[in-house]
Parts: sequence; C-alpha cells; structure tokens
Amino acid sequence: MDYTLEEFKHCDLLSVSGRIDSQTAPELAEALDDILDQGRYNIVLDLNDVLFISSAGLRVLINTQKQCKRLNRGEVVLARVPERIYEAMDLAGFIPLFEIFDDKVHAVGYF
Amino acid sequence: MDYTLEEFKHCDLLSVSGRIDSQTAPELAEALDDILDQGRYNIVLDLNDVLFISSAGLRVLINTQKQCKRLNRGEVVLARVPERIYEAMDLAGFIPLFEIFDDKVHAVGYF
Amino acid sequence: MSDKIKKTVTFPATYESLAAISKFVIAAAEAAGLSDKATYGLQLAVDEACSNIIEYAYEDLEAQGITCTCRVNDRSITITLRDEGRPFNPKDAPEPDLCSPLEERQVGGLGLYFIHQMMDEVRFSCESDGTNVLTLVKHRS
Amino acid sequence: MSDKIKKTVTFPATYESLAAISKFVIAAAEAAGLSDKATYGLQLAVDEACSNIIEYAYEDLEAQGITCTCRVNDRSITITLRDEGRPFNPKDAPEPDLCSPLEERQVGGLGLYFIHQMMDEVRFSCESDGTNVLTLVKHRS
Ligand SMILES: Nc1ncnc2c1ncn2[C@@H]1O[C@H](COP(=O)(O)OP(=O)(O)O)[C@@H](O)[C@H]1O
Ligand SMILES: Nc1ncnc2c1ncn2[C@@H]1O[C@H](COP(=O)(O)OP(=O)(O)O)[C@@H](O)[C@H]1O
Repeated sequence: MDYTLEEFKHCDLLSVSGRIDSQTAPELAEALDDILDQGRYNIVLDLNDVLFISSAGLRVLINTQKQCKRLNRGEVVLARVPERIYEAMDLAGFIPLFEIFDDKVHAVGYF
Repeated sequence: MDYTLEEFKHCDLLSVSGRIDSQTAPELAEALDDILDQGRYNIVLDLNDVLFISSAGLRVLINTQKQCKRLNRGEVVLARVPERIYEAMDLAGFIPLFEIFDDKVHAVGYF
Repeated sequence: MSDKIKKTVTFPATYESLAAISKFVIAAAEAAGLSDKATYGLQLAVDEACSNIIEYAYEDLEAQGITCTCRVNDRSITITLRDEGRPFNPKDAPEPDLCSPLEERQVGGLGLYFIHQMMDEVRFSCESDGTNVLTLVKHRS
Repeated sequence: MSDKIKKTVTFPATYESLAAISKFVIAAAEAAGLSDKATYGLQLAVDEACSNIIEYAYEDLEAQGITCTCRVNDRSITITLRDEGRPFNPKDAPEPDLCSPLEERQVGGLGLYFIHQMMDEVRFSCESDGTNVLTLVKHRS
C-alpha cells in the first residue's frame, strides 16, 4: 500500500493505492490518525488505485468515520471507489455510511 | 462556445469549451454575471477545452476578477490553461492577476 | 472429476504473506478463467480466512505455516487452507452488524461473513494429526 | 517569390463570421505547415484585426464585407484583410497596460498589441477606391 496526502483549504485528500489488508491496514490507520491529530476532520479518501480491501481495511474506514463525525466536526467521504470494492462495501452495509463521489473534484468541492 | 456550471460548497466551477471571441465573450460574461448575481464570488474557470481566447475574452476575465476581488469577497482562479492560451495571457501581463492550477481538484480545493 | 490444475504452496503464517497468498489465488483463478468478480470474491474469502488463521488460530502459538492448495476442474475451483493452530469451525460465525447507524456499528464478524458470501461451499475439519483443513469451493457458472 | 497557395474569401462583417475566418486562417496555416504556436498567433492576430474592422471601421456604417486573402510561399504566409469602412492605421496603436495592479488594469489596446506581437510585418494602406488593406506577414523560420 502507498498513499499521498494533499492538504486543501477545507479538506485533506488522501489517495491510496495497492492492497489494504491486515498487513497494511495499520499503516492506513496511522496516515488517517496523523490527519486527525492536526485537528483536520474533513477527509477525501481517493480509492481509485486500491486493488483490494479486506475487513481489516473496512474497520479502519469506519473507525475514522466515527472519529470524524463525532461532535459534527467533519466527515470522511470516498472518491472513485473501484467496482469490486464498492460491491464488498455494499455487502458489508457500508454504503449508507459514506458519501461517495465519482471524481475527486466533486469530493473536494463537497467540503 | 459552451459551458457547464457546477456549484460546490465554497466555489462554483465553470467549465468552458470552444472559442471565446468578440462573438461569444458576451455569453461568457453573462454566465459569470449570473454566478455573481447569486452572491457567489469564488469561481474556478476550467479552460481545458477552450480552443481560442481573443482580447475580448481576456476583458471578460479581468472584469470578473475585479468584481470578485472587490471587498475581498472572492476570487476567480483558472484551471488547466492550454499552452497557447497561457502564452497569450503571459504576453498580456495577465499571469500575476490569476492563480492558475494544473488540475480542477487543486483549484476547487483552493477555496 | 479429475483436476486440471493442482498447486500447493506453504506460506509463513504472518500478515506479510497475505499479498503473496492473494497472488497465488489470483493466478489460479485466472488460469481457471474465472470472471473478475469471482476472482475478487475468491481473493477476499482466502485473505479473510488466512488473516483469521494468523490472528486467532496461531494467536499465541509459535507461528508456523499456512498450506494453500488450489484445485481447478471444469465444475469448480477449490482452495484448501491447512494450519496447525487452534481449531475453529467457521460455521460458528457470529452475526455481523450490517445495519446499525454509524455510532453503534461494530465491524466484527465481517471476515467470516465475506467468506460465506463469496464461496459456494465452506467446510472445516480437524484431522487426527491436529491439522485444521478449511475447504473453500467456488462453482463455475 | 511565387505563391504556392493563394485563397480569397469574403466574409460578412459581423462577429458571427469570426469562427469561419479562424477556420480559413487555420486551414491556410496548416497547409503551409506552420507550427501550432505560429498558427495560434496568426489566428489571434487575424481575429483581433477583424474584430476591430467590425467594431470600429464599420461601426455605424452599414456592415459590408471583409475580404480575406491567404498567400503562402516558401518564405512566409501573408494574410490580407480588405474592408470599405473607416481607415485606420494600426501604427497608431495605443500603448496597452500590461503591468498595473488589478484594480487599475485597463484592457484597451490588447488587440493591436497582439497583432504586432504575433506578426513579423503589419502594413496598412488605404487605396484610391476607399478600400482599406491590412497586410499581415508571418515569416517561416
Ligand atoms: N481461525 C480462527 N480461529 C479461532 N477463532 C476464529 C478464527 N476465525 C475466526 N475466529 C473467531 O470468529 C470471530 C469473527 O471473525 P471475523 O468474521 O473474521 O471477524 P473479526 O476478525 O473482525 O472479529 C473472531 O473475532 C474470532 O473470535
Ligand atoms: N479598424 C479600426 N478602425 C478604427 N479604429 C480602430 C480600428 N482598430 C482599432 N482602432 C482603435 O484602436 C484602439 C485599440 O484597439 P485594440 O487594440 O483592438 O483594443 P480595444 O479594441 O480593446 O480598445 C481601439 O479602441 C480603437 O479606438
């Protein structure tokens, strides 16, 4: 797994690539925690280049969403979710928990 | 000339295509005035699909920038300026007057 | 029905192996001509099963191996995972929480849920020598 | 030096013609093998000159035509624009404002500035029958 972070005025864009499994999910959690630690709670997660997410990765997404939405201080939204990953999230009942955008522009513009 | 408008939380994205000349510049001016009339002064102008801009088009850009920046209420920024158009704007001394972004995401994220 | 392809590899039972295990599964699925969607499902089921073996079956035991066998024939693709850890029958899966609002949502149980959703057959046995055998079968449609 | 290509078209002197005039210029520039950059410059100069003829030369006169001739030879591409409006020598160009801060910036004069920047030669003559002839030449490098 790799990621790049871009900081915008009203949100942070974290673009992730590769596999998010039990091995790499803790690295993603750390990257997200670093953003939260800066008091920034509006996050766009660009999943376009993610090849695989297991339940360990989904756990990170939901924990981050819980922290961001606490006290109404922000929100995690998803951009460019690959079809297979969307299907797994749908099975897991995740779709109602995240705003999902087809492209990064609309995701960043949401904040 | 054609355009599409997308309204985001902190800015409006106007994507223009075709020719901006003495014939079409008034249509662009009208589209921009419509945005300003709604009290919205943060505008991303996506020029990616613009084939040509004459001085009549440049006049519209600068007039809109003047109105937006008045009272510090906002700003016009440009996204994806084609090379030829960038060169003409450079010749005209326009580069210092506009923030220019390579992509729409960074332009929208600027606001 | 005789297998057209049969391959076995033993991986160290650590999270570092998960990417290699996925690769092994994807290669078998592609050789079998499975669709993208079925391949992803197989990959997800095996990843969840192996993660559980590493996390729970071998928990505090000295980690050993996961032996992964892929068998492909005209009717199905079968993945067998063998470990020497604590036995666990995935029939004893807890119900996952798929509907609660965000604040109350628990993500435990999704792994086994994915395994059952993605596979057509899930069988567990513990052999007399203490080897656990998890058999995952995907029918070819 | 004899011309390899020479084409003339008369367009109605209205802004609606600008796109067609550009097309005509681009076709000539492409036939001459000009670079993208030179083609754009030629297009810009001709568009500005024609806009001025429509706006100023024909201002309150009944709009007539703009006759546009493209000549291409090995050394240069030459565009001639003829109109029957008020004569104007583009040598009398005002200095454009290229540096003032935004609030004070005036955009008048950019049209003629572009014409002079983009072309290697700019000549104006008013013929005895009242026809204005603007000649724009771009050398081929
Ligand atoms: N191989 C295993 N050995 C022992 N216990 C297991 C094994 N696999 C799963 N479990 C138990 O089943 C529960 C549900 O597993 P799973 O669906 O993968 O979700 P999670 O690991 O997120 O809790 C685990 O919490 C664990 O208690
Ligand atoms: N063909 C013309 N006939 C008469 N006056 C012209 C003509 N072309 C240009 N001018 C004069 O020169 C000025 C500068 O022209 P130009 O550089 O195109 O800028 P703009 O049209 O924006 O003022 C015009 O304002 C006009 O007064």
